[in-house]
Amino acid sequence: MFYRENGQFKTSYEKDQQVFSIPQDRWAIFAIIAFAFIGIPLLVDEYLFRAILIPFVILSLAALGVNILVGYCGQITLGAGAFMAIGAYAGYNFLVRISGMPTLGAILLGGLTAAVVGIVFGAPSLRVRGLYLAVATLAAQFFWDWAFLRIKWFTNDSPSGSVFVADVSLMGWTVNTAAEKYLFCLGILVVFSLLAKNMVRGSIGRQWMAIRDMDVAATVIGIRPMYAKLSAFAVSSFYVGVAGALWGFVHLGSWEPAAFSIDRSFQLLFMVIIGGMGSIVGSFFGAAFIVILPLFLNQMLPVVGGLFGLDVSIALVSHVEIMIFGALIIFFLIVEPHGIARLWSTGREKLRLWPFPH
Amino acid sequence: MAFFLETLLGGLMSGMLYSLVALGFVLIYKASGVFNFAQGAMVLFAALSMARFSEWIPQWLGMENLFLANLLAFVVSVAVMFVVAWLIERLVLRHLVNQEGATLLMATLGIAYFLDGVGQTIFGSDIYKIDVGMPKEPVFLLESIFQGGILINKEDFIAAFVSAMLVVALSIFFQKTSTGRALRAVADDHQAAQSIGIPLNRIWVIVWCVAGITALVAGIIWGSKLGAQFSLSTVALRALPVVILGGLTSIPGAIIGGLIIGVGEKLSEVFLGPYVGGGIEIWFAYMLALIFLLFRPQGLFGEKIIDRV
Amino acid sequence: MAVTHTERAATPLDTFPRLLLNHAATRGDRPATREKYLGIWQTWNWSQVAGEVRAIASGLAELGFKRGDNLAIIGDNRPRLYWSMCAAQMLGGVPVPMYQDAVAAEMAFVLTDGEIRFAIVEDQEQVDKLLEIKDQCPSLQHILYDDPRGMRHYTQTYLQGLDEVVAMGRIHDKNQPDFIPSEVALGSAEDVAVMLYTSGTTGKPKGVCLTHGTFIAAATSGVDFDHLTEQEDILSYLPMAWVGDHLFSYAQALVAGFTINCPESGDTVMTDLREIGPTYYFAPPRVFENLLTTVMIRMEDAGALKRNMFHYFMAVAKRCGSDILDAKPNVSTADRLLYALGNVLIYGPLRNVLGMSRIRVAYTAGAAIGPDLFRFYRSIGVNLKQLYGATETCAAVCLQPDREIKFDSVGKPAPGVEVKIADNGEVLVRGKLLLKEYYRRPKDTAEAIDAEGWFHTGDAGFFDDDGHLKIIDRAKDVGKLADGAIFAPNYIENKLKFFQYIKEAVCFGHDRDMVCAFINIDVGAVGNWAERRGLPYSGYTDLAAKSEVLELIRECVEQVNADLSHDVMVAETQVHRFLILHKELDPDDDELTRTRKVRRGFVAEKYQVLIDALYTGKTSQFIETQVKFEDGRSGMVSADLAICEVKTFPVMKKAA
Amino acid sequence: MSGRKIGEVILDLKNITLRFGGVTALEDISFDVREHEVRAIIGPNGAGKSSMLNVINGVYRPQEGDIILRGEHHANMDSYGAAKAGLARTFQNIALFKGMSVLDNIMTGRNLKMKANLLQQAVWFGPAQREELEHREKVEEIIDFLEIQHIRKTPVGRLPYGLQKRVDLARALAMEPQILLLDEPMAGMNVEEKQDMSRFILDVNDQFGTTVVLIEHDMGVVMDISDRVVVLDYGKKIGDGTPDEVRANPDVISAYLGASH
Repeated sequence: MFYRENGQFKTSYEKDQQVFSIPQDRWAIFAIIAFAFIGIPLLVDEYLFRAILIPFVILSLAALGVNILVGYCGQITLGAGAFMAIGAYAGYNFLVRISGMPTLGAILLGGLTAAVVGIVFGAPSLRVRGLYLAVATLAAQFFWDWAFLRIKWFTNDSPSGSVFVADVSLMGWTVNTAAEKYLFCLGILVVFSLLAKNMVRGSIGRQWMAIRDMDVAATVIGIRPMYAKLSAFAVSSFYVGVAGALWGFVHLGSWEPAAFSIDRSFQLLFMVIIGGMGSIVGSFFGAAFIVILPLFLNQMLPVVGGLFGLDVSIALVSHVEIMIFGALIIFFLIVEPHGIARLWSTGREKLRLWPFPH
Repeated sequence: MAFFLETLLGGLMSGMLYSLVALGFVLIYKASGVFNFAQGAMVLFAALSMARFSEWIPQWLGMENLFLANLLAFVVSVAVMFVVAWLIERLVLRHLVNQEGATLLMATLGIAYFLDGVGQTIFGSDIYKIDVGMPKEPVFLLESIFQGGILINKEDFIAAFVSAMLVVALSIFFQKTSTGRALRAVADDHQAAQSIGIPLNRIWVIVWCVAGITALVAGIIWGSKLGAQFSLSTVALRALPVVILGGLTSIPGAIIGGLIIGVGEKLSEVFLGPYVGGGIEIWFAYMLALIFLLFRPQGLFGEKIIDRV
Repeated sequence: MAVTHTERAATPLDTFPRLLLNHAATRGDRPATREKYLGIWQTWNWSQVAGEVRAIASGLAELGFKRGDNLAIIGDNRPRLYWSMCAAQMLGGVPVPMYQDAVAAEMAFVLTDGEIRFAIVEDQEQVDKLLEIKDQCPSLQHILYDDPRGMRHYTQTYLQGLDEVVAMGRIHDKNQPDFIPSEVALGSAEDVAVMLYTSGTTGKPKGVCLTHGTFIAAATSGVDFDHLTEQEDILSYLPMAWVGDHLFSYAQALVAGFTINCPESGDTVMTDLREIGPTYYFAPPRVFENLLTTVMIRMEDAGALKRNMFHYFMAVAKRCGSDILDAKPNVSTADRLLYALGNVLIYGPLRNVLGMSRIRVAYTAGAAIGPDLFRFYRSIGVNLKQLYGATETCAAVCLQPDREIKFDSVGKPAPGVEVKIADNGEVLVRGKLLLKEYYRRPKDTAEAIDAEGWFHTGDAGFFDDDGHLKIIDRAKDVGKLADGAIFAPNYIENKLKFFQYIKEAVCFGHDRDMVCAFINIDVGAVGNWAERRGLPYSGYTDLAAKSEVLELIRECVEQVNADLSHDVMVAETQVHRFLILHKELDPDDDELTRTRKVRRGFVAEKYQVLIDALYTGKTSQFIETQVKFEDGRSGMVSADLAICEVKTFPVMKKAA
Repeated sequence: MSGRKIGEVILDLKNITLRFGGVTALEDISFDVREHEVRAIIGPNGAGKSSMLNVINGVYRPQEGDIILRGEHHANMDSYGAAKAGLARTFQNIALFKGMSVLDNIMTGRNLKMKANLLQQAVWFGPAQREELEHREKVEEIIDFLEIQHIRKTPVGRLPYGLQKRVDLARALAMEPQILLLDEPMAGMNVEEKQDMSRFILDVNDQFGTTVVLIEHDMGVVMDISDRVVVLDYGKKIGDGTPDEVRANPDVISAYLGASH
């Protein structure tokens, strides 16, 4: 309805292939980003930052990583949590063992480590798919859960087994307040999203999707499954690893392996399914949804229960919560396999065609 | 030596239980190509319902007889599992026919979450004991051979025995009964089975019911050992490597795999654990599975996976 | 360039080549031509175009094309075909654009009649047609093709790719840089600029010779009239052989220096229209009609809320839209607010999806347009206007001035044009924009232009009180019923045709006691209507035979009757009986002209039986007809046509 | 096809035997393909035509036999290698990438020719973009060639069957192959679509000099467009030669009468 596309014709392929080729979309996005950077810090209070925004931003990044693997390359993973852990612990070790290592450097190196490990655990994908692969990734999950719990070296022999990062700083800017942490993570998210978008719209992205949609045909036209799959594992793990490092360094500050348990892996997978497989913005939707739903239920259920005169325990809330997650997963897989993102894009198409229905 | 045998036997015991759960996986996978991640959740669900009903029924009926109570509770739980099976087929599988494995896997993941949620909402989330009157006292074997003999738990013994029975029963069910043959037909080729008039949907319900019963049995046994509690649902994760090892499509595979993993876990834990800091059962099983994936994806007994153009 | 420019500045800009070179010099880097090719809008600015044209011209010269030669141009709207026209003019030759969908036989006539030596055609398809008739056209010596696809194995020596010719030309131009300028200098305003063959509603086509002076004058008056600038964008998608396209996409573009845009292919015109969003738009009523039909069909599928919203705001627009567009004061504030809201919710988006957001001026001509159709576009804020003219008058006799729009008039005479009505009601025109002559037809020329220089348009019409010209019909078609009441078939037919379900209508009644009609249903609209009622149908013939459809059409005709009964002048000519034809009237069967006007006489003969049936009160009539298919094969369609009585209404005297 | 000169043998298949477990799909089959020719493989259902194609471009590996491509032995080449060696193919049951647009589908065909590494692509600006644009233009030429401009940006899933086949061909062409393998390019098409498709195939063969090996059921089409025909029946070769020779061959006739065609 708000689109006026007449006269927006493309005279070159550059213009035709830019990320948001419709000006209206471009402006909208810039507006949103501007608001996220300037507006939100002015409006939002400490609690919202810690409870919603920072988790949302970091998990979005992780979900984005998982989406590259699951949504774009069609390789399932149940071990994303482990790769977050690897990012976090590797980053931690780089930080404490190499003097003068800048935080950001440590975070990225953490990501790189995760990428390397990702390639190793992705290797089975060359021979097997579907749930077999799921097993391989689960193996990663359990192994690393154990490793970070039992192998003291990783935790720099800290007696409690939990590690902590004193302060995050970026070129002299110390990231202290919640708002600063938020901005720090947001900055990284924006950059990484852009990089991801570039990859998925480029030849590597097409290779991933080709493998996902029809791997035989893909090889026949000269795509190397090994390169496509492993690169997907590497990139994905890198993103997840960086997210993990942020989760540890910025969000938690001090953490134990439990922070990256298998539940985290499932959670990330759910974000992708609900948000939309094979869609970058979908990852954000998914993350937002799964971060907000519990808080929402915590607020709502007691009230609702109150209406019917029964008191709702915290336990019950958490049970209902996982119930709803389960139901939603099934719902989306059956009704809209492309998740919220697809609903979004269909809505957008309708607006472009308005007042016509199709 | 005695100690070794002891661990070995212990391994075999718990292995039996893995086999039981693995069996649930295999049944469903054979019949519907679904890898049922929710098997563990079903175990939990079954155990909870067993535990709670055996507790509630006496209250409602005001009766004392423990055996009767258990029996009723068992019947009710069976009924419950059937309902669950039917609902799953109705509300989920039916709408996901011919989807690829990954999707179905994720769907069952959803089911697992849902069941966990519902189960604990209905039956509560504490630890409940299941008392089917299993003797707890230890037994000593082969005292004549080894000094002090080998200590094993009678309960484990019975458990193993029961599971073994169930396995046998199922195998017979598959080989002999017409339903069983139908199931195998479906497993071999959906379309073909359909074309010769085998009603897929009903078959699936049946399979899920059977899986439900195996879950119930497993639930009771584990429940009476550790009590019915949330941790039961993780048993699925522990039985997963078993099927990879044994081969997704093979019942014997499930059993052998179960035993291997069971033993492997125990032995590795006892003899390897100390050097690496212990707690290695889980990932040990998985690493084993991983190795298989790389060199023999179809597992010990599974059929080779070939795809055509 | 700059040098030649200074010396040219002296010479007047009275031929198209001079205009082109002048643009190249004055606004060299403004876009002149765009074509959607390989997925993007390839753009050539004026100096590039000038270069291309020079090259083509030089190349043609190499091949021996000389002053006075005629150059046939056959194909869809392709930049190089437009450029070729100008190239021919540079050398003092005459481009003769021809209808690309014409069958070989029709082409043979024009090629011989126009003594064509050179032909520049779009592609293999056209080449094959020409080869088919080559020996019938002795004059034809060179065939040049724009698109080399599939031409590799054509060995004929007289076949050449335009590319080679251009390459040749560039060399030629490098060697003799002042050849082209000198040729251009030789040109004069009196030279014939273009020869357009009238689609000829009567008899065989005639070549209408129009001079540079004439066409430039016509174009200029239009440009001044609507204040067109070099900023305009126009989509060139109408047949190049049609005077309308030549005026807007060629003459006016060269006069005003604006940009023409060629669509990617036939299938993509709508998308390309939406992308370009022309500021200046020209289409025959048929196009607007089809657009509206699709709008209506698609809105029928919309959800209830959206549909109601649409209809509500369309009502608002109908009430005040066009008045607001004409900046009339008599609109209530409430309406203005409603309209503004509607503009956000409906009109704006609608213009956007139709590709009309940027339109400043849109014209329609070629046939009378249904008032309601006309009103629709104006009411959603598209400044649609009518113009009146003929090939012989460069299509620019009368134009509707902004703010003085009347739905049933074609506007006022253009600057420098005299118009008067003959006693028999025929419209006569005099002025600069008249044709020079019919090619090699002095007799016809004499008939058309009388001693005082009046051109006889062959249309019947009259001026209303504010000096707006109203066209009722072709003069020769205007007849009288047996009882002497005046009978203007087109007038009635247009009323019928405005219903989305009716695609074509032919009325009879001259010297008869009542009016009867043939109807062609619109398969798109009626088909959709049928589907929503679960009526199965196999194709046009089947659909047309359905009794439900007959009923649907009867209602439409009845409404027209009611409408007619309001107007004393035509009240007598209400439609009493009609039938739905078993096949669509089709240019390939000579029932329509290439511009899709009904060949009334031809149709009357062809379907004599049906007419008799209508007037002898039969209730049904069997008929079998031969039809040509696209691929040239032909077959028979037959059907038993039901004939339907329609209610008529008593004449209403207006309370004057 | 007058002007097209047929060259030397470019692809030579020697005694190919292919088995699946116990089943013998192809038995001791030999035939050659000359440069620039249109070579048809025909035969009743289950004659092993598709298997033959799959052997040629390395999807299946024959147990016995040798594949000689431009003088090099490719007995056990994989499909990636085949692609590198200049073989492209289309599939009987269309194997397009459902989740992608027509444009992207065809772009995948350029994959082998795209060199930018992962990092350059992530950054986009610079080599990656330049490459994209170059290849986009090539792809657009193919789109223009196959007259599918109007569906450029539609997701392939939404396309009617006939157009999907065309996109499949487009994707293969994007590889600029020397040898084009077409697996029943006209299966399930109506008359017009078949005419279009044959025209395109001939144009490809003609404009780019591409050697074409095609499997087709429609005898009429095969006889029209192919230079030489090899006939398979139950995994054995029962005929080989020009359309006319094959048409005359008694075994072929019986095979076809046998398999109701």
